[in-house]
Amino acid sequence: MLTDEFDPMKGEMLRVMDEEGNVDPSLMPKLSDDVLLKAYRNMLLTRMADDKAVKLQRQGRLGAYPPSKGQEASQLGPAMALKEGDWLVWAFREMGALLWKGAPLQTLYLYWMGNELGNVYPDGARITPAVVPVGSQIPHAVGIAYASKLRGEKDVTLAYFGDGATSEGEFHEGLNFAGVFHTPNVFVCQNNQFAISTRREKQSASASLAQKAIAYGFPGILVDGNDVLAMYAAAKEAVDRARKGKGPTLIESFTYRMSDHTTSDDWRKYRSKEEVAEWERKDPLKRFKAYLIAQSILEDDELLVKEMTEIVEKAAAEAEAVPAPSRSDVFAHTYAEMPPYLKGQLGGGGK
Amino acid sequence: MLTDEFDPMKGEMLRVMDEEGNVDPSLMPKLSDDVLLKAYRNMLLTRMADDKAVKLQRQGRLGAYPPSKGQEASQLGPAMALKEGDWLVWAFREMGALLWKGAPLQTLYLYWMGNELGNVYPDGARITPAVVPVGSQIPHAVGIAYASKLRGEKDVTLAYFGDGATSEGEFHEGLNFAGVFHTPNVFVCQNNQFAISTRREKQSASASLAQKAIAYGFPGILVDGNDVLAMYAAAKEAVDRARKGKGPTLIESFTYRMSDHTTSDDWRKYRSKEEVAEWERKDPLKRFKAYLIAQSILEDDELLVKEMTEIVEKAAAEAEAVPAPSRSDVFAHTYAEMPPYLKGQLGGGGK
Amino acid sequence: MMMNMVQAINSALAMEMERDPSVVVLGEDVGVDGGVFRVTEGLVDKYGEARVIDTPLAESGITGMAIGMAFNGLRPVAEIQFMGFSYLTLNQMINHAARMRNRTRGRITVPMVLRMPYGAGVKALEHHSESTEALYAQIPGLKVIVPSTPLEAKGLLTSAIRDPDPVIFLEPTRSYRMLKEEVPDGEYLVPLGKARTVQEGDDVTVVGWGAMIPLIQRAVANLQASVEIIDLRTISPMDSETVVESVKRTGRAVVVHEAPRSFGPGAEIASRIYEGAILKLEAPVERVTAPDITVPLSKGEDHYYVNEQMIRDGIERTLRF
Amino acid sequence: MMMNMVQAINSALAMEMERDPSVVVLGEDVGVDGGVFRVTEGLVDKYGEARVIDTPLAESGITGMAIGMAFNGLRPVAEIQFMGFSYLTLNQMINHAARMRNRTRGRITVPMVLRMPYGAGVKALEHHSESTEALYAQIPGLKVIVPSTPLEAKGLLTSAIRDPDPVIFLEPTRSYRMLKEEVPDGEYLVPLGKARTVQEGDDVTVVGWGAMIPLIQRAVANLQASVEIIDLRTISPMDSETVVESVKRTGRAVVVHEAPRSFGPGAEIASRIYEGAILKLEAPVERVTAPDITVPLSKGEDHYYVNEQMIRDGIERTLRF
Ligand SMILES: Cc1ncc(C[n+]2csc(CCOP(=O)(O)OP(=O)(O)O)c2C)c(N)n1
Ligand SMILES: Cc1ncc(C[n+]2csc(CCOP(=O)(O)OP(=O)(O)O)c2C)c(N)n1
Ligand SMILES: [Mg+2]
Ligand SMILES: [Mg+2]
Repeated sequence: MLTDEFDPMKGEMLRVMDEEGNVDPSLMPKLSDDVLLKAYRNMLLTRMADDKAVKLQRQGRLGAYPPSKGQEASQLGPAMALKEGDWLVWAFREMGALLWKGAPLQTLYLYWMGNELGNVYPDGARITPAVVPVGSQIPHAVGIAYASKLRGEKDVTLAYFGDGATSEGEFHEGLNFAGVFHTPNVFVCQNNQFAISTRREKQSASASLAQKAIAYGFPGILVDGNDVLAMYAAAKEAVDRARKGKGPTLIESFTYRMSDHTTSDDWRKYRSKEEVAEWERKDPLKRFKAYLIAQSILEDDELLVKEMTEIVEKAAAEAEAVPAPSRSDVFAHTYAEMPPYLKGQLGGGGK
Repeated sequence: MLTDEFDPMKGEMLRVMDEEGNVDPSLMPKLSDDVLLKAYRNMLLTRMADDKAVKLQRQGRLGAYPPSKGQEASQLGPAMALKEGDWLVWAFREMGALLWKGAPLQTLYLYWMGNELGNVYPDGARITPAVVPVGSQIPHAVGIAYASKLRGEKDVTLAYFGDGATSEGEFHEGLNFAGVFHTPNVFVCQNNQFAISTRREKQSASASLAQKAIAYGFPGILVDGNDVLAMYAAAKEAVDRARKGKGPTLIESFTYRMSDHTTSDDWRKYRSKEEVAEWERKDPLKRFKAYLIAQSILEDDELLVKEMTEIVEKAAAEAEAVPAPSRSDVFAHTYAEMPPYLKGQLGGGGK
Repeated sequence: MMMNMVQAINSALAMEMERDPSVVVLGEDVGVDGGVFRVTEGLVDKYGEARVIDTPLAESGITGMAIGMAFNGLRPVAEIQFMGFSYLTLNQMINHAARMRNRTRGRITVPMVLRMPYGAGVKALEHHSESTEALYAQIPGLKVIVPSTPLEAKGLLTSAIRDPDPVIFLEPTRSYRMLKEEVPDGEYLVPLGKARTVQEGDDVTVVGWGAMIPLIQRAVANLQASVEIIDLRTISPMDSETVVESVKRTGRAVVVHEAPRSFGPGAEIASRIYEGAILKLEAPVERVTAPDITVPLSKGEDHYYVNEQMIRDGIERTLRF
Repeated sequence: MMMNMVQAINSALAMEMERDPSVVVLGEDVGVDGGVFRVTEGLVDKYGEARVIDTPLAESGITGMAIGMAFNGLRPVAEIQFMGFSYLTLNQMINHAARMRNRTRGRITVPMVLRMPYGAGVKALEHHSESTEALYAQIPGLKVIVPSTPLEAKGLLTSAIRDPDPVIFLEPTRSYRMLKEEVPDGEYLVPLGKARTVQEGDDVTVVGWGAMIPLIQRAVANLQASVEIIDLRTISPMDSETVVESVKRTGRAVVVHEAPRSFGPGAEIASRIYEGAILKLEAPVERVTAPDITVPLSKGEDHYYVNEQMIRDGIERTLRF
């Protein structure tokens, strides 16, 4: 068990691939070349779609947007460990994970453009919508997993959240419930070192976030979040554990938010260029690409970049082509059935 | 440091005095015979005042009441470690601690009789009022301690709560804040094994509650809560640590609620007589009395019992003699200054 | 069978759990203890610990977990021990339960019930006598229901459990064991969103709900005036039509509630009456409510609670206007 | 000095921190970042990290800690990043801040301010456009204040910080940078609990607050009718006298708010107007509000927000009645 080998209380961190893309074969998870390539495609698409979203925002074509840059590996690894029937519960900075699980890029753009239809994923995708109140999705993940378990289904529920979220009461209540009910949950804390301007060190005096699992009676593991192979390996073990009925796991992904908190933020207010440059060296894409090239799984990504550019442009155009909701759209889903006075308000304009 | 010697992760528990009242001299805290005797008086008074409160409730002379029986040592030990200027933040089952800190018994009775004047303690007692919403007092304790620290005062803030409270988000948020701000706080979790009918094991999958401190970056210690000397020793160390600016401590007092949750409860619904009898053997009063007699600090407590009976009867009579609040009493303290419409309502009777 | 309200609620829960395996009950002490008011008594024996779930002590966790359960096909009925602790659920109820249907254009919904005892009258501790129904009623997407009798409780709770939307079900503590009445053993439904005319009359319309209904009945029993009593049942989405139609006939209205006056439900009801029946109104709508202060501890409670005399005074003021 | 509302609030905070060492500011990102709206910008440089406190991400913790600080002699000004996250504070605000004075018969009090941006109009994410002031206003013991201009913001916030009771201070996001006006550099106080007559008139009284005030002003600028505009400033405890006196003169009233209609503040205001001025009223009180639905994401927001035309329509309905 990786969770036995890597003890967060001793400061141990799981890493499969070093910063130059060299892999420790004893830790290398089983993954076909095809899947590895697909993973790289996902990370590249996420990076490029992210860039585009920021550009669209600057042009006033998309609202406030939280960039994923730097966290592509961190998000993708866990999603790769899921099967089709598994649930994915996200916060708001996990585009790559959603793309892997089957959410179309144009749908994600549509959400950030301010249309509720952007929360409608393909049937059976089992993805919950974006959650803005930090940490509040964590108890949902426990309830979803409880329902699966109650019906004797083998589906696992994976929940993402940030380092900041670990301070919220709902993180605590959710993880405590998961421990008590032994639900098939995997909790992934993307520790990107910041909650807006607030550094991880100011978020908690706990030496690691992974060790918080000790308070809930289940394993926690600290993982290099810029190493997609390590994130996959840790999550695969956790997902298998959950599926076998052996309870939840907390994974702390140690990563870095390379861009602003959202497009409304300016990171220069609270961190140095040197710090950011330091992390740019650890870019999860570069690292993975180096590995794939060394393994001859990838030659170069020029063509891929071109292909992704087209996908991104097409998705943006499609999202922009979706008409704004009608007046009746914004009224119709308050209740299953519209109460009489609401019908009056719908019709009445000013009243 | 006791917190180094007794590691909750290894299941270690601090105990100074065994169940027969024999003391481990290497762990015995420094306490004069006078203070030891005063401690016993307090525990006896608490026990007897508690009995009386239950009787008063049965006679309809006092409202719903949460008995302390069995937890006298657990509450008293920490309070004994406080100095006058220190703050005591309680929940609702810490009568003994309050009596030690200077709250008159008649005031406590008055509260349970349903009069807000029962929350008015002598000037400078530095006791916050009873808090019913479980766990919600914990962040207050952090704020109080922060204020002391900001002004450079050396006062420590001690907060009590139950095992059930550790599940609430406010426990988590409060302790996390205390860790981050390194406030002069001591947190005492009276683990009496139950939250109403819910057993400690169902409250959290964490092996101990003390180990939850690991999530907040400060020490936690598990203590035999029926051993007043151990509770004092652990709290003394923690209070000293806080006073020296070395941050908070979490103390788990392992004890047992020998009576009902409140007078509205019936423990026979959810636990066996055998289980309760087992814990009656461990009664903190018996144990301490055996020690005091062996040390010739106490000969017998017959006289004390008589004295305490008088104190209790007098307090009950005094509390009952306090007149019910007037209409203007219940209106006057909504705001510092009464808004005009509220004056109207005060005068208006029905309106 | 003759049942008090506790038994009637228990019966509704048992029936729905029997009928639909997706119904689960969760909360603090709802299992072997049967809940602090014994409302869930016996359910764990019949349906097991996996469906009658004793939770850790965490209201936000209970609510958030119930919401997640609802996403994944269950129909959770969550109990909050007292309304005064339900403020811990508001982030989940307002930001998620109420909005999920709209947020996903109907794809993910939250068919859950949040049950809790509410209101005063049991000489209880602080926070055990709250009547803050307006907190919930103002949130679009939530339904707020208050039963006034055992029969009503059974029928309304059954409908609430089957309702596709999140329902706050407020149980008047004072009425739990106040009276017994005949309640069908089998299935019994009362539709949500329809007020009930308890008693017809011509001179004045008195609107209330929950524990106020028997109080109003007693208050008006010996009055000369002909009083129409309406049990609102659903605070939101409110059936103001029934109220407005009645006031159009009587020309006078009194609203009675346990909550403090200002920003209480009475303000909305009064406003809808004025808006719908102003030309027929012969007097301003009277609001008979608690004053704008914190609920006092038991020794001071007589200065707080609405009583029969206050209701009669309110009626008289409107008749005399 | 010419200031926008952000600057005026910053100026009030700085002045009070300067004047009284017991004033502290706490919240998420209020330190080096200066708050997400830059309201606390520069304060940490002047007053240090111990008094301008970046907290972990936990609203209940922030509020509970502020309450504890207030017990022990500080005057905390806590920031919640957006009103949509303030529901996490309600347990602390309702069960403790609002009640501590009454609970201890005045011995322990909670002189704190809970500041937060509120209301819509910045095309923001979900939960960033809330106007749930009635949640707070219905709680006895809390004060709820909304400034409508930079000058007002400075004066009201200064009073709020000095007030002996807990104050919810709602800052209309839309007005943060909308306009600049002359605001004194030095001390400036506006008393809490007194409404302000923005413009006098004889035909109809329009009541609003916050971002609605400039909207109302624009809406009525070219009307034939003579409109009296009242800025309520304090939602609770409400100065209904000023409103009622005005309506007694004009005979007509329109209440404008961003919150959904049902159980919104407009219901209470309308009720007090009816109760105080019914015999002078020539038409029912018009409520111009958002509809009873969840705030839509930005593409749908035009179907939600109150606009100038809706205000003019409301005025016309009351004039035509
Ligand atoms: C309950 C709540 N409080 C405050 C906010 C404002 N806010 C949005 S994101 C954020 C920081 C979140 O930090 P973290 O959990 O680390 O996630 P990250 O943004 O780094 O992905 C804050 C404070 C919010 N959305 N929800
Ligand atoms: C927030 C909240 N939820 C529920 C309750 C009802 N309640 C009162 S005491 C209690 C159990 C508390 O257990 P614990 O913290 O272990 O303290 P103990 O009663 O054992 O001293 C419960 C559930 C409450 N008072 N507050
Ligand atoms: Mg982060
Ligand atoms: Mg307990």
